[in-house]
Amino acid sequence: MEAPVITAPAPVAPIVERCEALLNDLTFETVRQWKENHPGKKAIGWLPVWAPRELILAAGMLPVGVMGASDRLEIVKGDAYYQSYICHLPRSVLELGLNGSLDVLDGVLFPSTCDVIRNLSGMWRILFPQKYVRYVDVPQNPAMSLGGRFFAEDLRAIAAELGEVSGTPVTHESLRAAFAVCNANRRAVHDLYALRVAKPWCVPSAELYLLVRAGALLPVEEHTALIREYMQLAEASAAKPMDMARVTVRGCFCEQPPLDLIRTIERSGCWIMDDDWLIAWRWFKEDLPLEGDPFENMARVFVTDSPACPTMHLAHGVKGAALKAEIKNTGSEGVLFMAPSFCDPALLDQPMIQAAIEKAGIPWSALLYAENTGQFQVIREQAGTFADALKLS
Amino acid sequence: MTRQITCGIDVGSSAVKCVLLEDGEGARRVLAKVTERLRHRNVTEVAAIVRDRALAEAGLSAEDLAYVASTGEGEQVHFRTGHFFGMTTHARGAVELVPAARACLDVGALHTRAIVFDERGRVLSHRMTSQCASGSGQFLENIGRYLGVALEEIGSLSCSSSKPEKCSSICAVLAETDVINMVSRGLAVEDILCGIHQSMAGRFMKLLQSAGATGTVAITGGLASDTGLLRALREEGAKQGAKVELVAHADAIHAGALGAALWGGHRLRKLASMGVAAVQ
Amino acid sequence: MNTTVMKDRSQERQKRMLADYFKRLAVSRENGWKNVYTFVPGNLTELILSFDLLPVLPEINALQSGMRKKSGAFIQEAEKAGHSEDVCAYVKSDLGMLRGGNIGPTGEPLPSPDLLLLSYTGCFTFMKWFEILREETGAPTLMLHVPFQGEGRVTREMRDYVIRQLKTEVIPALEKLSGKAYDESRLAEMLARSRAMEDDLVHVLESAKRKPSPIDGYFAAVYYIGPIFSAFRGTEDAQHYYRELREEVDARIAQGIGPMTPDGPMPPEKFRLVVEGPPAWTHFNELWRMFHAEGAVIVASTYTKVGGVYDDGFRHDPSDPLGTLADYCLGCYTNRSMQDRVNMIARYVKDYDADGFMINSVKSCNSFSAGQLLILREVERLTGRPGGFFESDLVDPRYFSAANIKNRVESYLQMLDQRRTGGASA
Amino acid sequence: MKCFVGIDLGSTTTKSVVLDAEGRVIGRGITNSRSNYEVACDVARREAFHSVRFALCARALEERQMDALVRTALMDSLTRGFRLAQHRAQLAALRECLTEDATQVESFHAGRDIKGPVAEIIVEMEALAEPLFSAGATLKSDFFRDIAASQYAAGAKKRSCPERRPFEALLSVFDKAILRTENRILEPDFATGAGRAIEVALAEALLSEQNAEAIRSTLREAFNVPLDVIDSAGTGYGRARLPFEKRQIRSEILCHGLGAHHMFPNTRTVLDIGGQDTKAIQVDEAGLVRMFQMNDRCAAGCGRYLGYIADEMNLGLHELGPLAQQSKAPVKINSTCTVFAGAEIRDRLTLGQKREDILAGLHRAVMLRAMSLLARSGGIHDEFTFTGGVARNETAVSVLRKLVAQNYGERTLNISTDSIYTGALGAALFALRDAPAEVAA
Ligand SMILES: Nc1ncnc2c1ncn2[C@@H]1O[C@H](COP(=O)(O)OP(=O)(O)O)[C@@H](O)[C@H]1O
Ligand SMILES: Nc1ncnc2c1ncn2[C@@H]1O[C@H](COP(=O)(O)OP(=O)(O)O)[C@@H](O)[C@H]1O
Ligand code: SF4
Ligand code: SF4
Ligand code: SF4
Repeated sequence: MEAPVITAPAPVAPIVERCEALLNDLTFETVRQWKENHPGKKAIGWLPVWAPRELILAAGMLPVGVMGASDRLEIVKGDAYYQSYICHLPRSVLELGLNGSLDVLDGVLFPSTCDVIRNLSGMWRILFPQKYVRYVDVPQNPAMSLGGRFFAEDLRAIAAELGEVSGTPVTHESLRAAFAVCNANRRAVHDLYALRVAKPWCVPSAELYLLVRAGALLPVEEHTALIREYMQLAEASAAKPMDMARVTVRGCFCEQPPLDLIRTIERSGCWIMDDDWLIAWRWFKEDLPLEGDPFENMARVFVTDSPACPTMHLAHGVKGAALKAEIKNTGSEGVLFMAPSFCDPALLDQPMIQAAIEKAGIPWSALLYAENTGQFQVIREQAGTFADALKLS
Repeated sequence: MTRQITCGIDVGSSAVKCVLLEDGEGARRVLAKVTERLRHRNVTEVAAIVRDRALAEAGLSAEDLAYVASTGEGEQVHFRTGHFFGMTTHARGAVELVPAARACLDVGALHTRAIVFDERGRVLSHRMTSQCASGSGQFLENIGRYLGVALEEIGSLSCSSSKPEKCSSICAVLAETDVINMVSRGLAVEDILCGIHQSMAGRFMKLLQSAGATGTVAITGGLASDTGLLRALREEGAKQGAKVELVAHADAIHAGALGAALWGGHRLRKLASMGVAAVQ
Repeated sequence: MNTTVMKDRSQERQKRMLADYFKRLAVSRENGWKNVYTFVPGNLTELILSFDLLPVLPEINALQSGMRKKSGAFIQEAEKAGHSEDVCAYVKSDLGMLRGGNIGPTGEPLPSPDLLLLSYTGCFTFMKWFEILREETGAPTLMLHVPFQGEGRVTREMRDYVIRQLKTEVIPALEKLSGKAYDESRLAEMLARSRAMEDDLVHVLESAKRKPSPIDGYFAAVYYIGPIFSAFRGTEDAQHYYRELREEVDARIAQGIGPMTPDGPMPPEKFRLVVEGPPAWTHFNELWRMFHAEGAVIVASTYTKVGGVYDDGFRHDPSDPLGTLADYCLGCYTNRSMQDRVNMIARYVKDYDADGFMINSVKSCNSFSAGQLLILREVERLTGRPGGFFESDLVDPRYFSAANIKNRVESYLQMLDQRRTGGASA
Repeated sequence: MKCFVGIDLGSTTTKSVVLDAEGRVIGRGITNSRSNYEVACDVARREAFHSVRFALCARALEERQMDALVRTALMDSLTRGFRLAQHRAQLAALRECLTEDATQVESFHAGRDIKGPVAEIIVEMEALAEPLFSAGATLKSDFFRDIAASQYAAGAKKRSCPERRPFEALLSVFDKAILRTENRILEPDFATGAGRAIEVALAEALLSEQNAEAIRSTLREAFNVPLDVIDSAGTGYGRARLPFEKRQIRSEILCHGLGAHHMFPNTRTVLDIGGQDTKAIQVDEAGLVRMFQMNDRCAAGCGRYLGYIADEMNLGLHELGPLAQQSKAPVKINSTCTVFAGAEIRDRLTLGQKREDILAGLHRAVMLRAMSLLARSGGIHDEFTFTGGVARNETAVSVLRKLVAQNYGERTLNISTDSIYTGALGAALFALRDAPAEVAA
């Protein structure tokens, strides 16, 4: 059945509008202005899925999330470097680089997410030789004495390099201060998701998405404050509870779904109770400790408290169990797998996770998208059928 | 309650289908079923045409309809009462036509879906072909046009083939050129068609199996009447050792419209029980 | 195709080695022999063999399935099990084979894995692949994380990290599985043999610098790398193989003859090319024919370096067994930075005096393919020689469009021809 | 007269160019490609030779120092008359096939009336023939197939009724018949066609008796100049199936490069958008290819895409561009998958978007893909030449012009009305250049 169109509750509208403008800021004007207001300061970009933005912050620079260009950018030069069977994200990122939008960045961190982003880091070096480029290999061996130690050493090296780029060396103190800022930000995002689960009608998915996504361009503290402000208004909103299917979305941790896709899913009758888009803003559940060696701490928390993301090699059964736990925690009735076309990490993981939840009797459905998908009938059809099935059963 | 008449309209990408259903107390009865192919015509117009034809066939008028349920690309049916999603209606229609079926394969003009459902026609799981449009009805239709073969003949021609020629292209556009190439190499029309059916069948069986279909599977959608595809599907199923029995009901093309009419009736009763009248 | 193909001694030996190997695998359960599944890039064959464990390389099985035209059905099987059309077909071919009873390429059964040694070198899909096998078979995975040369070099920390993993996790696990203690002298002995065969292999591959080239450095060379990249590095058999191969190639050089193809001797060398990217195994001979029929010989390729880059001087070093294994893992082709890959191809074009280079971009492999179009541009810029580009897949036959590829290869060769002769006749 | 022929057997159209011994283009012919390659090739070549003869006529008249206006009018009515004769011959063949197929289809659909309406439609089509070729009329398409199809469909729509005369069944008669008509070699003998055309043209030109006689003999003479084909070369998608030796077969890349160089000697970059291939080619100052890139396996965004769109909107290919030009607010379209094009358009139309805006968006999407391919091949250098069928589409051209300026700055963009013949021209040049000495002598 068709669900009624969800309209934004009025009081939050200005915040939502601002966030949407940030989403559509494809020239990184926001960052340019920040730099103008902070003479001499620099900005460092980072790609999905997760990068240590704390280090960038500690070096006195602005961390900028480069999450692709949604469906708004015409891709010409980016496509010139990619075959049709490669996902869309690197095309738009390259387009942004080649059309000069990313000139405002003084460097980019490429985390170890998949072969595509890994290779993109090398391409970046060739195409933009004057810029700082760093590949951030994350530990796949989770033993603290092995992967953890390697990672702590690497974080130290990255911090030193960032210090050189900014001219402000990273100290234990500045890093701890950055931890505190990011801890507060993560808590705000976790709280926002908790509100969404409690009252999905007060926090439409598209708004939640926009709000978190704003963190890609805003200074961290400002972002935290924005989320808090939104939550106050949203909680007080008069939106009426509505009976829709409750689903958990998985698979969009890297290339981002277009906003209209998120809207389409909600309109076809699904409340998205949990998702893994923009997962970096909720990467740790616990706070980064403010005592002790911060590098060691960050490495330790990384190997013990990272989410069960398809980019990580985890022990047998962990991913399925983690998803089942999330489903339970958020009161979801089913899982909607939503992966970008040609995304190996997401798509290769999917059948294993599906088998796990199927065994637990949890229904699921799956669809594919690209960040520039402009056609939603098929998706509406699939999501709608899924919602119908959940509600009728 | 007296006579309750519901209308299901299935707007596909190549044709609009309409079913009128009498669905009150007592037995259900199909009063009329009509299909009209779009062929460059305005959808909204064709939707009205099929409804009017169906009404005429049943000797009724628009006021007699208690609920008009659209499905498929139903936004374009301005006179609808409500809309249901395509797989929801195909599942319901399939179980109505073939009561033993617990799955159906809906082969339409652009997409093919494998749907698994329960005894009441509620969807349990489904799979769809990917965004690439190869191996769909539209493709077969284009090829038919190239070969000068009418849709209705495709099936029997294909069945007469003894040495099918494999067609491997994934893209429908390139496949078309492949086919032209085959003709120029002097291959027989029936062998080409059969080869296409076989490659479609391979994809579709895969779809069915990955959706978890077993037992009786109803074929719905326009291509259900394509005996060549049916044969290829059965052969492919046997080859793969799939535990499915394929059934194509004569009214299979109307499964979506029928399902919509049925869900419409269901909804109407629910609304009535809540004391609300369906508003148009 | 009907031409009788003369089989060289080395070729016979390789065939026998493979047959023996698969036979051993087939009867390993009865005999209580344990196996270790692992990947070609960064494989620890000597280490595994030093514990008398049998290495199994799913990539090799997948490529064999491709060559024997079985991969198509396997892939379908995996897709039926819910795997996407979009992902690496090696994984799907392997999974399909496993689901069909794990009957190997020779028709003999393969043992299911006792240990999945995840040498995570240069490809993320490796992680998923063994997670999937772990799901299917219940065998444990053991992660050997080899950091990527993102900055274009190997740091002390990277090397130490790999050695530490070898010491504290890999060796203990192999000891436990085999019931044998780690024997460094035995390992060193094998590494010394590896070193010798590496010398021979480099000699053979570099023979293509001659004009005309006595070998095809891609289509034929993928056979030459078979033993050393898979389960045989460090064995006596393989050492003999490479010695024989070297002698045969030397003999060919002495006689001044060019490469042998499945269709018989190659026509006179007309074009010299470098190729980047893996071959399309399902249509291997067909693809080769598109080149050799036009007199195009491949003088060097990057694919023949996936299991170890030896022509830039690296050799296994028996005096530092674990250190050398770490260096080996870190130095594999797919673990190298984009700039390194560009430089390597450009160097080949120059050193082997190639007329140009072609990229076979395979849909399966993001590790190879993502960025190849930049490689194309950069190598052209560095060498001034034109590059060509075509697309296929390793083992998914649906992605091999013969007409399409032929059109591109032919156009490319005609262009080279025109550039060479064009000035005169235009 | 010595001639050299180039044939480009493309996936949508087959083109032919005839050169004289000096390398001047003296004739061009085009037809739609079809399942019988030999016929397609044959028709294109004949068309090219017809155009040679018309060119010879024009030249002969010019030599007679005839008044330019009169001469143009005469040539115009001569060609129209000839085309009409050709059209009628094809209609006659189609009539035969339609009649047979109608009988067959009717027996298949028991109790339906098929033959009746089909017969009526043929009569209607025959009546429409003359006005199609009247002075000043423009054709919806160059190809008989397209013209006949759209006339037939209109006739069938009028006459169909679901029970008695199903629209589908009526159309299927045509689908069968046109296929057979097309694959038949139909050459009404040229002399008769031309002879009749000459008479009509002379009558229309209102010349004096004696003047007319002189012109008649001039024209007849021109028509009868013997044309000796010295050598031929072929290219295009179907080149491997052309009845030529291997040395006469050239890759499309080389032909487009050479052809473009011949038309515009300063060309350095060539873009060719054909039916299912897009190619970006870099050439040097001698027309030799330095580098090229072709689209990948996916046929999205190639010429056929526009063909499907035209079909879907029931427009001729010629009409797409002009309609798109009227757009004020193009919509943004991301997917250029040919197969889904139709569905997408219907969807957008029902969303209330305007036809011209959708079309403008589609054209932009197609050209964006081409821009990527150009970037892949090494960018756009001066001068830049656009060839292939899509270069006939003015919206495609103007979008390209804008995109080039945006991305590369000022570049000379060469487009010729004959750009669809570039590949065939290149092939003909190869034939001229490489003809073995003993044949050319
Ligand atoms: N008798 C027939 N034989 C073969 N194919 C047919 C026949 N009738 C219809 N079709 C095919 O069915 C398709 C339409 O199926 P349908 O289920 O109505 O699709 P949609 O709902 O997408 O419009 C057409 O593309 C046509 O090719
Ligand atoms: N008169 C025209 N106006 C606009 N577009 C045209 C015209 N003629 C051909 N085209 C376009 O050109 C395409 C065919 O181009 P062509 O170069 O002949 O391709 P091919 O060589 O592959 O057959 C058609 O698909 C159509 O989109
Ligand atoms: S979308 Fe998937 S494949 Fe693409 S860059 Fe992201 S993780 Fe890699
Ligand atoms: S054009 Fe062909 S290959 Fe490309 S997306 Fe469409 S159907 Fe697929
Ligand atoms: S992605 Fe490439 S390297 Fe990785 S497993 Fe597949 S083919 Fe091998």
